[in-house]
Amino acid sequence: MNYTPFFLSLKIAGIATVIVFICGIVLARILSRNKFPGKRIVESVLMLPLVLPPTVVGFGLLYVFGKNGPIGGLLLDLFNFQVVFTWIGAVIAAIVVSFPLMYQSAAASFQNYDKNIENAALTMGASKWRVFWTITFPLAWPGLLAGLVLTFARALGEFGATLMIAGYIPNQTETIPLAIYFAVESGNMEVALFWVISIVIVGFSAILWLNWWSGRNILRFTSDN
Amino acid sequence: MNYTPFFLSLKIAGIATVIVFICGIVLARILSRNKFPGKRIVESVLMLPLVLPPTVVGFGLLYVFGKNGPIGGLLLDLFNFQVVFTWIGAVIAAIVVSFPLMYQSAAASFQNYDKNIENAALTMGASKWRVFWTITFPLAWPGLLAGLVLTFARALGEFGATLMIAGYIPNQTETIPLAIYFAVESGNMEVALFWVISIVIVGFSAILWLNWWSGRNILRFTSDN
Amino acid sequence: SNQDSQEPVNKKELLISSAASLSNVMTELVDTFEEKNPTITISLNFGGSGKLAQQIQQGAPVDVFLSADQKWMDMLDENQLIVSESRVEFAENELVLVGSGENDIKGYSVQDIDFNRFDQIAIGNPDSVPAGSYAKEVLDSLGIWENIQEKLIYAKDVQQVLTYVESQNTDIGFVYESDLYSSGINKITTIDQDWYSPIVYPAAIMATSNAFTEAESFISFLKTDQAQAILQNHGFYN
Amino acid sequence: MLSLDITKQLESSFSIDMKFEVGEEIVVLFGPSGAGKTTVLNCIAGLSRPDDGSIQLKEQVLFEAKHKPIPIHKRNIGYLFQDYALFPHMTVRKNITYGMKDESLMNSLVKTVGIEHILDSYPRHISGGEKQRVALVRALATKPYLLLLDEPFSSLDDQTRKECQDELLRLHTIWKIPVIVVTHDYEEAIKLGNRILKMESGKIVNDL
Amino acid sequence: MLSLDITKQLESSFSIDMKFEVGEEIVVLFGPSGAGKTTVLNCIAGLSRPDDGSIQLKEQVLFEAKHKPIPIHKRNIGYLFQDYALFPHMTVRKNITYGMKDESLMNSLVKTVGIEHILDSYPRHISGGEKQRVALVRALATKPYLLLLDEPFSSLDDQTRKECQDELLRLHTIWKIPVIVVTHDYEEAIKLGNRILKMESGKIVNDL
Ligand SMILES: Nc1ncnc2c1ncn2[C@@H]1O[C@H](COP(=O)(O)OP(=O)(O)OP(=O)(O)O)[C@@H](O)[C@H]1O
Ligand SMILES: Nc1ncnc2c1ncn2[C@@H]1O[C@H](COP(=O)(O)OP(=O)(O)OP(=O)(O)O)[C@@H](O)[C@H]1O
Ligand code: MOO
Ligand SMILES: [Mg+2]
Ligand SMILES: [Mg+2]
Repeated sequence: MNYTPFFLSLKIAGIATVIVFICGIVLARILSRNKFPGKRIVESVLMLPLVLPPTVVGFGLLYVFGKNGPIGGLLLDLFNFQVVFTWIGAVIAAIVVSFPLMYQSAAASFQNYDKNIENAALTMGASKWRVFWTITFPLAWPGLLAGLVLTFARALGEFGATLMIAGYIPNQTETIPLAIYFAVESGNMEVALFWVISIVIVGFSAILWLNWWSGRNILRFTSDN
Repeated sequence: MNYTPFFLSLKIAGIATVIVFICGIVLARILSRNKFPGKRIVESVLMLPLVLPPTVVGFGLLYVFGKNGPIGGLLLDLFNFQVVFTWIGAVIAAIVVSFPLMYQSAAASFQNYDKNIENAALTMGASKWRVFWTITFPLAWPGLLAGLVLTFARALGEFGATLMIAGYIPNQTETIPLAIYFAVESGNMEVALFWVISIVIVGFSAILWLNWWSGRNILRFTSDN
Repeated sequence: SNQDSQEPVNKKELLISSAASLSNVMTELVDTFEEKNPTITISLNFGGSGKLAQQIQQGAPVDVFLSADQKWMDMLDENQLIVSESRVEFAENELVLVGSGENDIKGYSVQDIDFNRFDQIAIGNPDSVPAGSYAKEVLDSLGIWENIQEKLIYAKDVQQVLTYVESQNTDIGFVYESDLYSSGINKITTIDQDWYSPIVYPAAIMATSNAFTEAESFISFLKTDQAQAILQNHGFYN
Repeated sequence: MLSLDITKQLESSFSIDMKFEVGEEIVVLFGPSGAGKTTVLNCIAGLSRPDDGSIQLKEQVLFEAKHKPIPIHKRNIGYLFQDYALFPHMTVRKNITYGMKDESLMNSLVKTVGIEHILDSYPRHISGGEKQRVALVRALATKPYLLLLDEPFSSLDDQTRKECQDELLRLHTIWKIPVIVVTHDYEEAIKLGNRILKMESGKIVNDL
Repeated sequence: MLSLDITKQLESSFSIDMKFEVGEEIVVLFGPSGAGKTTVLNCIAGLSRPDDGSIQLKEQVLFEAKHKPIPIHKRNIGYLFQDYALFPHMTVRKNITYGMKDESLMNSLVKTVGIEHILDSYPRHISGGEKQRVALVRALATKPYLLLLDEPFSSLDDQTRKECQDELLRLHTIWKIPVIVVTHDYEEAIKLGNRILKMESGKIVNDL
């Protein structure tokens, strides 16, 4: 048995989650602060990857990041770097499909708290940056955690778009979902089951750990009892 | 051009969203109120359909709801009703894959508000039911709305599990994502584009309407300004 | 320090996109080929033939494409993405009818089977799955295509047909002979080749490949007796 | 009539141990910050659970050790919370009418305490003293069997405070229900209270 | 020294129109509920924006019409909010040390106002008067150039209140900074205030 998919999946989902978590929060924060016409439209565009079947998203990514695509062409010209068929492509796929989950959760969690508490921190001389990290962020945490969990789970389970842009190349772009697909495809049900159980264990452990860590470090200050 | 996928998708996503919205809220509420050992494990199990590739979820559903499956067999014996290869199967697929999104959002939004406000309503003679609808629900709304949007978008875009349990039967189980997939697969790019644009319009309109409706009817009471 | 490496210095990489239905046999073919050509390392990319063709169209750095069907190879050919002269047909397959559970029609000829007795029949989507279009040909030739429309369940690939039949959600399904080698499924009958056009697997070198010689040697390897024997072992006959 | 005899251990060293009765009178709970006044009111309203003892209102046993207590919403108690606990998503008007049983009360109450001009504002947009008066009207509007007022006039200026006090006294003569008022203002205690219970560290030290 | 001259239209009919100076003294803002006292403090702290006029602290112009105001966190103002605005996710100790510039202040302050025993509690688990004292210590701990206290002692019993008042007076003689105190208690106004500004409907009606 080759364990590459295990580490590859963790790496790809991990990197994608970190990027989505940060960008999702930043974007939600910016959009929640500024009101401009068409804001709702921008927000709806961000939901697009959730509405389309992942294969179609992958197809779109292939066009954008492919050799002749606007971004793919640029990357090739500038850095001689090709995204298609690399694990970077898988990271991009995971980012795109899980972004809406983080964005929605973050936007909701920044909406519902007492702004006066932030003001109190400001009067005490805390910079906006410090206020965000010490007040806004912990008070929004339950929603952010929900987004984090959804993002990681979605990134880990991503299959359709990944297959399209990263291809299924054993040892190079073979994440667990692709390994499951391939095992089923070649009639190898034991291997498929092995990988299904693996991904469930990875997902569970990560989510349990996130919940536990958050309960220990953050939630006990904000929620009742 | 046959417009069945349009109405079928709306029907399936709509029904699934309503069911998931209600069940997700009820379950999140119950679990948020009761602390028991293994609660975190139950919560993690609920995330399962998000971690697994939809095709695998569909595979599981096929075995559970199939003609010889534990539930499918029972339904067939008792009511002579077959789930597999019907639009009901598509509804089940949509429910299962979008449930985690609603559950996480709802659980987070029930965590973060002042419990004393509920107490005040209780002292004023309001029943638990009334307190929930008039206090808890509107105060948790931003998070619930996020869950609602995610659920609808995910249900609308569901493809892998649907294809597995509902099969692809033109006019009967052909949702928009299925139509897109097969159009792309058979190289029929104009048809694919038509359906991509359709699903985007449906998704956008629904999300915009939800946001607008909520801003008008609920959010303006709870958020600043 | 030892400057001399054990490995040949100029190890060439070859990326082959192969139809998913060839996955089992390809692993074995590649092993054999690499043994015989130690200077070449092969990476395999699997997927539906259509997906693979679209990846190539978008500039995926593929050297060799093995398709399950002529249609996509033709499309690449028209777009001048393959080296036309390198195109060969290296394998053939047969269509079979599989069923769930015990069947009293085992071994029947396809024209003797009464398809009306089945509730549901799984076939690949004829528009996108090669196995499905061959199945459609058969049912068309039998003159029953129109009559059994409401019994048909379209699948996105052969694997899904197998899943439906194995889980007994459909009574029968149309798949390839080679698919039986990787599943314990119950074959009813092999369908006589007269009922559908030949199922052939084309291979070609990509126009953008910069490992042309290595690609060429792989394609000629496919036609060797050794490779053909392996293909036959997996149900592809030639 | 309310009769109460409870003990409750507080996390912070001392424990509450109170026994008193309130007839159709106004009783003032008077004592230093942190003495346990709010906790006692919470026990009566059902928001806190005593460790032992019993609480009885009219014929109804609200709480008795080892029995299932009467649920909060069936106790028919008007409670002005120390931190108001107004519903942030409802206008002042909706806050008041939420638990209102007698529509006719509303107009006169609102006028007397001087909050007519903010009936359509949200709690976030009114001043501290206005919030306190809304909370007062909201507690009164339920026409309760028992009234609990936790520092009801602390944010009011003398004039407004006097008007509110007089209104409370007026309603009390009409309703004849037990009322418990927590205050730190001795003058107020004397003016309002038929009796003053002085408490310290959870115990009654003086029943005036 | 603080000098202020602002106008601000309130949604509710009247408008604020104030002009006064505060030297190194304690000025009491005294007036009925809803007169605009909190709004004035908010303008000084930068949480509300006047429509016109200017606010100046020492040499620094905090606000001037048509100019970008100094951001809140650079104003160096200690502000006790009427509703405390404690950080719910931090212990009392962390609330106090959050903006603290002088560590040595903490211990003596905490002891004087009597909140040592709750330093490790969360705001949700302390009494109303305790919250108020935490908010007071938190505002003082920043060692500000200007102190704004919005009804700082309204929830305290006489004894505790006296101790807190005395501590404020003591610190003021050491720090010599402008202090504005809002209160409804006339005795308190007289005890604390070097000057009392009586305001009504947004205007100063009497400068005692
Ligand atoms: N939820 C809680 N959990 C733990 N301890 C609490 C809680 N609420 C209050 N306490 C503590 O119990 C004691 C009594 O609190 P209580 O609120 O009853 O006082 P109080 O008499 O109302 O004071 P104040 O006049 O300041 O409002 C205080 O020492 C307080 O710190
Ligand atoms: N955020 C707001 N938006 C609109 N109006 C407000 C807002 N805050 C206060 N007001 C109104 O402005 C007026 C002055 O309010 P302010 O809070 O300054 O009064 P105050 O003097 O502090 O009263 P109190 O003693 O009751 O706290 C009141 O009529 C109030 O209803
Ligand atoms: O081998 Mo295929 O391209 O899945 O029919
Ligand atoms: Mg209290
Ligand atoms: Mg005020």
